Amino acid sequence: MSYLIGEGMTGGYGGADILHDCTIAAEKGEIAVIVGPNGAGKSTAMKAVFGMLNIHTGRVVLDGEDITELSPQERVGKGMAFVPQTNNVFPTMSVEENLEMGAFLRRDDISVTMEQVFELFPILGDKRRQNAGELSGGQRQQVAVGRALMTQPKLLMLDEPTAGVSPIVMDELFDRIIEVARTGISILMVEQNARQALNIADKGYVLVQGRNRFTDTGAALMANPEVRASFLGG
Amino acid sequence: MIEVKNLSKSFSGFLAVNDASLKIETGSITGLVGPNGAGKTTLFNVIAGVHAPTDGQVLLDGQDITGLAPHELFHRGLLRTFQIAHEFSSLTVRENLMMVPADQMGETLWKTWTNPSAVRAQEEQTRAKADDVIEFLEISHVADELAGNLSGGQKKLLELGRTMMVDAKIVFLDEVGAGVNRTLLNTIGDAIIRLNQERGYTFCVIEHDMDFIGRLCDPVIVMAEGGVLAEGTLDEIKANEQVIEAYLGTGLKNKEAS
Amino acid sequence: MTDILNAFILLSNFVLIPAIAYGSQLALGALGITLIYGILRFSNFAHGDTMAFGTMFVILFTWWFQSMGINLGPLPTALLALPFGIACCIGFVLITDRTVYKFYRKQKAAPVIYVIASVGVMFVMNGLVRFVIGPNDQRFADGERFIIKAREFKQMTGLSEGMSIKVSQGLTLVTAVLVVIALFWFLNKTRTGKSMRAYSDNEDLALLSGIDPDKVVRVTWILAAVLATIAGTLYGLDKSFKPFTYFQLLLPMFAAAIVGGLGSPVGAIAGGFVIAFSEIMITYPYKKFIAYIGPDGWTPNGLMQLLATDYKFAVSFIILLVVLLFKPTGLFAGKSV
Amino acid sequence: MIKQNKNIRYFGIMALLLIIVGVFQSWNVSLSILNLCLISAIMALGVNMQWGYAGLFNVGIMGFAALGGLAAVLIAQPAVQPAWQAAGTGLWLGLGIFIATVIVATVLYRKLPKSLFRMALVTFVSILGYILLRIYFDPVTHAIEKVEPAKTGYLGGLGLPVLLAWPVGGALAGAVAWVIGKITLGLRSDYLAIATLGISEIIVAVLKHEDWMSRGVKNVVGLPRPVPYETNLQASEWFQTLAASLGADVVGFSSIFVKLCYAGLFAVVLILFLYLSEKALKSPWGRMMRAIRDNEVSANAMGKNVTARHLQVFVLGSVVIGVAGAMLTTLDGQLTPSSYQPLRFTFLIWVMVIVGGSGNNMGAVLGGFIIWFFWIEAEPMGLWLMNLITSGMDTDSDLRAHLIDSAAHMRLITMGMILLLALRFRPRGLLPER
Amino acid sequence: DDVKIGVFLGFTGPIESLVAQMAPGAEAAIAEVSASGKFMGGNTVSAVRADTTCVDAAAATAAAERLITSDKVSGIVGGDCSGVTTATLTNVAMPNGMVMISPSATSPALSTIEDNGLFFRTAPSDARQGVVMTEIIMDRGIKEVALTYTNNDYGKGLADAFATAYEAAGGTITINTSHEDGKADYSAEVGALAAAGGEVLVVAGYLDQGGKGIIQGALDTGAFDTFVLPDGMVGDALPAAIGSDLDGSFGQAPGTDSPGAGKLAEMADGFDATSPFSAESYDAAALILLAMQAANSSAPADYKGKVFDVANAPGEKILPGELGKALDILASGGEIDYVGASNVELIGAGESAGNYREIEIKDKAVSTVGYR
Ligand SMILES: Nc1ncnc2c1ncn2[C@@H]1O[C@H](COP(=O)(O)OP(=O)(O)OP(=O)(O)O)[C@@H](O)[C@H]1O
Ligand SMILES: Nc1ncnc2c1ncn2[C@@H]1O[C@H](COP(=O)(O)OP(=O)(O)OP(=O)(O)O)[C@@H](O)[C@H]1O
Ligand SMILES: CC(C)C[C@H](N)C(=O)O
Ligand SMILES: [Mg+2]
Ligand SMILES: [Mg+2]
Repeated sequence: MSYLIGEGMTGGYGGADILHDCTIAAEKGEIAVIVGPNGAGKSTAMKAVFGMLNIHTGRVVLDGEDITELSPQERVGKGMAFVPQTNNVFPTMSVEENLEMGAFLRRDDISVTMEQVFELFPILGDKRRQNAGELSGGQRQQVAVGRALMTQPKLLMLDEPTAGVSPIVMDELFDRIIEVARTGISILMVEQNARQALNIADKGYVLVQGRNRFTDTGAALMANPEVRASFLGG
Repeated sequence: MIEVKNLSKSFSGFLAVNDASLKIETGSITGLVGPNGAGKTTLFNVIAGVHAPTDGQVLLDGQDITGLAPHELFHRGLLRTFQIAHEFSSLTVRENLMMVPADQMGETLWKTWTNPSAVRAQEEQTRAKADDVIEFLEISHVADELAGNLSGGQKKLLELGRTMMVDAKIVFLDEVGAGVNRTLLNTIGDAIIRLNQERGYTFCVIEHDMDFIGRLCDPVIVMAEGGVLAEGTLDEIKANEQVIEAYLGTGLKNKEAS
Repeated sequence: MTDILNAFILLSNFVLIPAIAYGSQLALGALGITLIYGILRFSNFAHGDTMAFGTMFVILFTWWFQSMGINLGPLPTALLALPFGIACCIGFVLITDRTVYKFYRKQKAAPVIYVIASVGVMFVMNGLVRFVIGPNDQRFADGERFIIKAREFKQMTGLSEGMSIKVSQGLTLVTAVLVVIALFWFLNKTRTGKSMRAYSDNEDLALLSGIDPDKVVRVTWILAAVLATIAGTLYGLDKSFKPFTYFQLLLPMFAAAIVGGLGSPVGAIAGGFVIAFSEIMITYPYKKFIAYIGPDGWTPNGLMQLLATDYKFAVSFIILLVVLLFKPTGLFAGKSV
Repeated sequence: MIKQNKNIRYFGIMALLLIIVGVFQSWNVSLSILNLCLISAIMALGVNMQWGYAGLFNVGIMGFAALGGLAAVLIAQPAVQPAWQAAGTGLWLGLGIFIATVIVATVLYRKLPKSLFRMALVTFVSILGYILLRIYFDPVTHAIEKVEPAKTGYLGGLGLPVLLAWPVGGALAGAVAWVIGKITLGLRSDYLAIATLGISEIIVAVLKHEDWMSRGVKNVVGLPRPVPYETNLQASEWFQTLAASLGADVVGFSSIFVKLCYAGLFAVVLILFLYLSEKALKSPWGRMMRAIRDNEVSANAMGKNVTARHLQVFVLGSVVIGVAGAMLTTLDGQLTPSSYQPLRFTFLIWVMVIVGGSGNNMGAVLGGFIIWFFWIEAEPMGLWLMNLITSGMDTDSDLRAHLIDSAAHMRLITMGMILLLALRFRPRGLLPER
Repeated sequence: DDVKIGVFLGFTGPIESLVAQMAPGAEAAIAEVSASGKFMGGNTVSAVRADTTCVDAAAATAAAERLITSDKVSGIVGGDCSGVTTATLTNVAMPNGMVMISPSATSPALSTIEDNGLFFRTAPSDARQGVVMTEIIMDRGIKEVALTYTNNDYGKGLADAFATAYEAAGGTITINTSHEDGKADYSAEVGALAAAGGEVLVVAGYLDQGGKGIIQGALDTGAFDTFVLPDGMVGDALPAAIGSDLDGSFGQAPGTDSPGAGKLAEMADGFDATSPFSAESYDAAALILLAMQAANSSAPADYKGKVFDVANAPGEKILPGELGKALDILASGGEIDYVGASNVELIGAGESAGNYREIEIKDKAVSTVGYR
């Protein structure tokens, strides 16, 4: 039984269904990666798992507990953290405050974690007093990921964390993700930098039009010529 | 040809672009790379007239276009896309494209009142054009969806699509690739090359995906801390120690271990 | 020398003191508006009537206390009634939020919808207040009226110009300052405060950070109610309570909030004073003043008035325009939705 | 198609309401409501252009309506010869000074480079002009206002047919809007709102205090009409015969007849504006406007001159409001500056637009009808409600007395309730944009 | 059957609180007549309220329409403020040939307005009040005054009238400036008035509106300590609100030594008959009804001509509370001279002759010191 599993999820944004019997799982301490064409429903699937849109069939189970009915902030309480693809910072709050908000539910001392984040993304350290809205695209992305890390979650969900970040930071980020996973935290992420992502992935999902098309280990998917051709850019 | 001379832009003291000088040759596809916060987007914004420069000037084919308003630059054939997608969220995807072409008859009120037939005729052409673009970007199934409801990547495609609605002299693409499916990105790459070769568009492309840059761009300009760090072919750049140190890095450390 | 003193006293009595008092009254009102705008992101047109509503309860309680002979000696009994009034106001405001605004939050409606909804609330409160306490003027001030009276001042100093300071004026200024400090500290330093700003910045992300939106909204309204009642009561003590006037207050209060920059507490205070001072200083005839400081025995024959009081608020709006033209989002760079 | 049905349904209901009033209260009432509904609809249309199309938060409606009203006086009232004599050449001198100042200031502004010096110079020139104006013009105004203050005390107008005042009113409002727009359209959302609100207050203040122009708060009454006078109708026998043939009593029918004439005129104007704005909205122009409303930055990057377009639509909307204002004053037959109150002329119109459905012309019109209807009918409804509530109580209970006395305030409550309910069940307006 | 009388006053809006005392006045008269059972052979009379809002001509017109055409009233008491009164008169009353008797519209302009003999007022024109006020001030040997007026047709009209009269009489007006009612703050106005100076301050406003605000401010800052109070400002509410500081201020309001006023005050239950225009409201209603009785018809066309007859001599004098008696006399073809609470004496185009009660504030109450 996986640590997190969204099982047979079907639903959408009120209009036509976007997801069709879509299943996504993440094991404890492992990295699961979702890839697929634009508009396939990857972000939707993530939102569904996080309870940000209602699925009329299927269920979400976290650590054996059915959380399908919980509200997003209750799920945060359960140790889930999520970095959305867009609008993922508080624009008129300083970088530091953004990170503090990430740790909103924590009562312990957060300074240590914050230092770690600044270590991972040095630029943020320099700009800790600046409003996130005044950051560059890539810097925002770093703030967003940093915010999620601050929650010290059991499950970390990232929607295209590396979109717009420079190669060097991307490598740093993937490294860090691996480390995080090693500490026993499950990672579920959507990536368009699919090859790098699948490289480090224990498990990969290929979504097409809201359906699971392929599901396999990262390596296997990398090996699969069809997947390469039609989703990883050859 | 775009020529940027000693351009500087400071935000309340902080120099986002710092005395940057560079040329974008007509007919070229110039790559612009650099670490996050290097000043690439700011440079674009200054060239495109969103921000007034603190110092320096921008020349388009020898004419000084510094501080011209974006719409004026548009009419001079200078187009740009936004890093953070700026779609018209309450217009449909098709409308988003159809609104782009300049001097549409229907945009002058008295013509819509006095000469509706002509307006309608022109609308038909515009619509046809828009549909081609939609076709090309593989988003036909959402052509009548409100742009606000598009997926992250679809919005990026729309950004690109708008530049394809008119005959542009030079197009600035700010990370069209980010969040776009790699396979589709290749097709986009082909499109850019085609536009460049067949229609003679000049491109300036910000991108963090080196493969993409590699396929398209020559030369490649590297920015760092607001200034130009290096310039040359991709291979030259890749060999450049400073660039590796500041931008490219040396690949994953943990991966081998795992 | 005495002339200079006289001139100064004259000015303080007719310009400085009134302007400061009126300024802080506007500021207190503007704080409430700016808070709602800052957190819930809409212009609350019902704020003036919320003030009237809260004050109404304060008055009722005051009367009750007075009837029971309870009072605060030199200070107005109203201060004693204030907490009760606030409580009632909070209650009502929370109910309106439940019944009116909550729905639109779910809908993620456009700000203007809230604005118009608040106009609806304004109508209703407007009616309710008149319904309960009537449209008439109500007096509820008691205790000492003056800290120093003009006549006494003259006798005391032997100057030919008098200066008077009212208890209510003193109270208003003090409260205004205290409140803004408290609010500023709350929003920028406390967890709840920060979570409120986060909520106003990016609602969905606030959810993802485990911030409870309902709590944020609740706290916001409570603060707004508290501010409104305090502002309304102090104003009523200084001038008098009349529902219609409280509606009229809306305009200058908004002006204040906007000059200062919507969403910025400090801005609200600054705005309040800008409006008040511009109104009073520009329309004040400096005839007497010049007579004092000018050569002895000489008095200008004109009134030396920059602009007739007929256009006094026109003045404050022109000032407002000028400010906005140079700082499009107000003195303290406010929000805009 | 569905939308069509919806329109028809709603306007059907509206017509029904008016008919009900006609039957149960009287046709006179229902017609006078209808007339104001028509005017309100036009105003709402104007606001809808600014907000619905372009997202301009104009809260200065009152001012533009007032300008329209002013036009009615300046065009239609007979000139007051003695006042003109009293004014003499001073009037022209004043005008001259004013124009000169404006020209000089603008020229300086245009020619000089942007600098503090320019600011200072322009301000200086304006102030100088103002002072000169005060010096040379104040005596003139006093002279004018001394002429039979109780009766005239102002210059009067051109004595032209009042219908002419409608387009002129529009033009006047448009011209002022152009100036205002030039100054304020840089501002965003609520900042623009307060700016326009302030300016409208200033306009009204001028109307209240410049007695020489339009008698200020002493009001101008008995404006000439575009339609016959009841009393004349009652006298003329073609009308008596007509009334007889319809079996209506002459007096009652005369006022109905007059109202019908007005209704006709107003309807024509409304339909004209409606047609034009529908065409505009459905054209590429409308699309461009919506794009601008959505995202100014990228509209600008896509080659649309945002500021120019904003100015254009701001002026157009104001013209429409101005015309409506002139129509309203014509209907009232008098200009009463103190009646220009934000609540009635700004908030109420906004309520109309939003409840009707902003962005949708039909919606705005519908909103104009419904809201005005209830604005008037809320009062009797309130009373009726009160009587209903209190009917149970014994006649001399204080509570009952209090409630009955407070009935008038029910108007506000009822109005508020209607508004809230409408928004609750049709958050995007009765006829949403799409 | 039941005759309806419209009570057409500003129940909401800037003078709503004055109206709160005026409407009951009118309704008292109506009730009295109805109760007497002697009206046009036992007809009952009932009042129908409608709201002028005092300022919104459009709303007022609509309300008047409703009164006449749907409630089918036979006469209208109102309107209150000169502005809306003029509007409704020209737009509604005249076309429909309806009689309006206003208790409080005092703008001089109304004296000359064309009305087909349908409009009367139990309040005098402010043209007269200006003169009276001048006399009162001059008699106290005051040669220099500051003047502020509420910025509407009433205030402006009165101010004009007074200024002319006073300056003609050799007085000086140091400053003549307006104030808007119901505004948040009057410091600016007070400052200006103070700076201009003058022995007393003439406040042509409303006692619970800007007028009061100004006086309060002027006293607090010690700018003035004596005030001249015309009709809109006279009422015990004012000294009650301001306190003993107001003692010594003086002014005038429509009224006479006729016992009528006092009588109404005694009769009045649930309202304050000394509040401005509440007596006039009583009389306005009474006049309409008595005229009807005299014409023995409730059709405006019939009784509009009778208003003068019942209002003026010859005939037996009628005070408040004696309406029953008056009805009897009229029924039996006799003549009456309605005096009422405000000593009604119609002149000119049908407005009160303008008898004024000179008042002075003594120990926190309005006390009469003479009549003019
Ligand atoms: N409005 C602003 N106020 C203050 N600083 C700003 C503002 N906009 C950008 N900056 C700063 O300017 C620097 C350059 O930003 P810019 O967006 O140009 O970077 P970039 O090269 O586009 O980076 P990326 O690759 O992440 O998009 C950043 O450090 C950013 O923090
Ligand atoms: N808020 C919304 N309302 C309605 N439809 C939506 C909404 N958001 C997304 N969609 C639709 O759902 C489909 C899937 O969107 P989603 O964002 O999940 O795609 P994605 O896989 O994340 O694509 P990308 O890689 O570009 O982010 C798209 O066709 C999009 O049009
Ligand atoms: C109620 C009254 C004070 C009204 C005033 N007399 C007027 O004519 O407007
Ligand atoms: Mg996505
Ligand atoms: Mg960038």
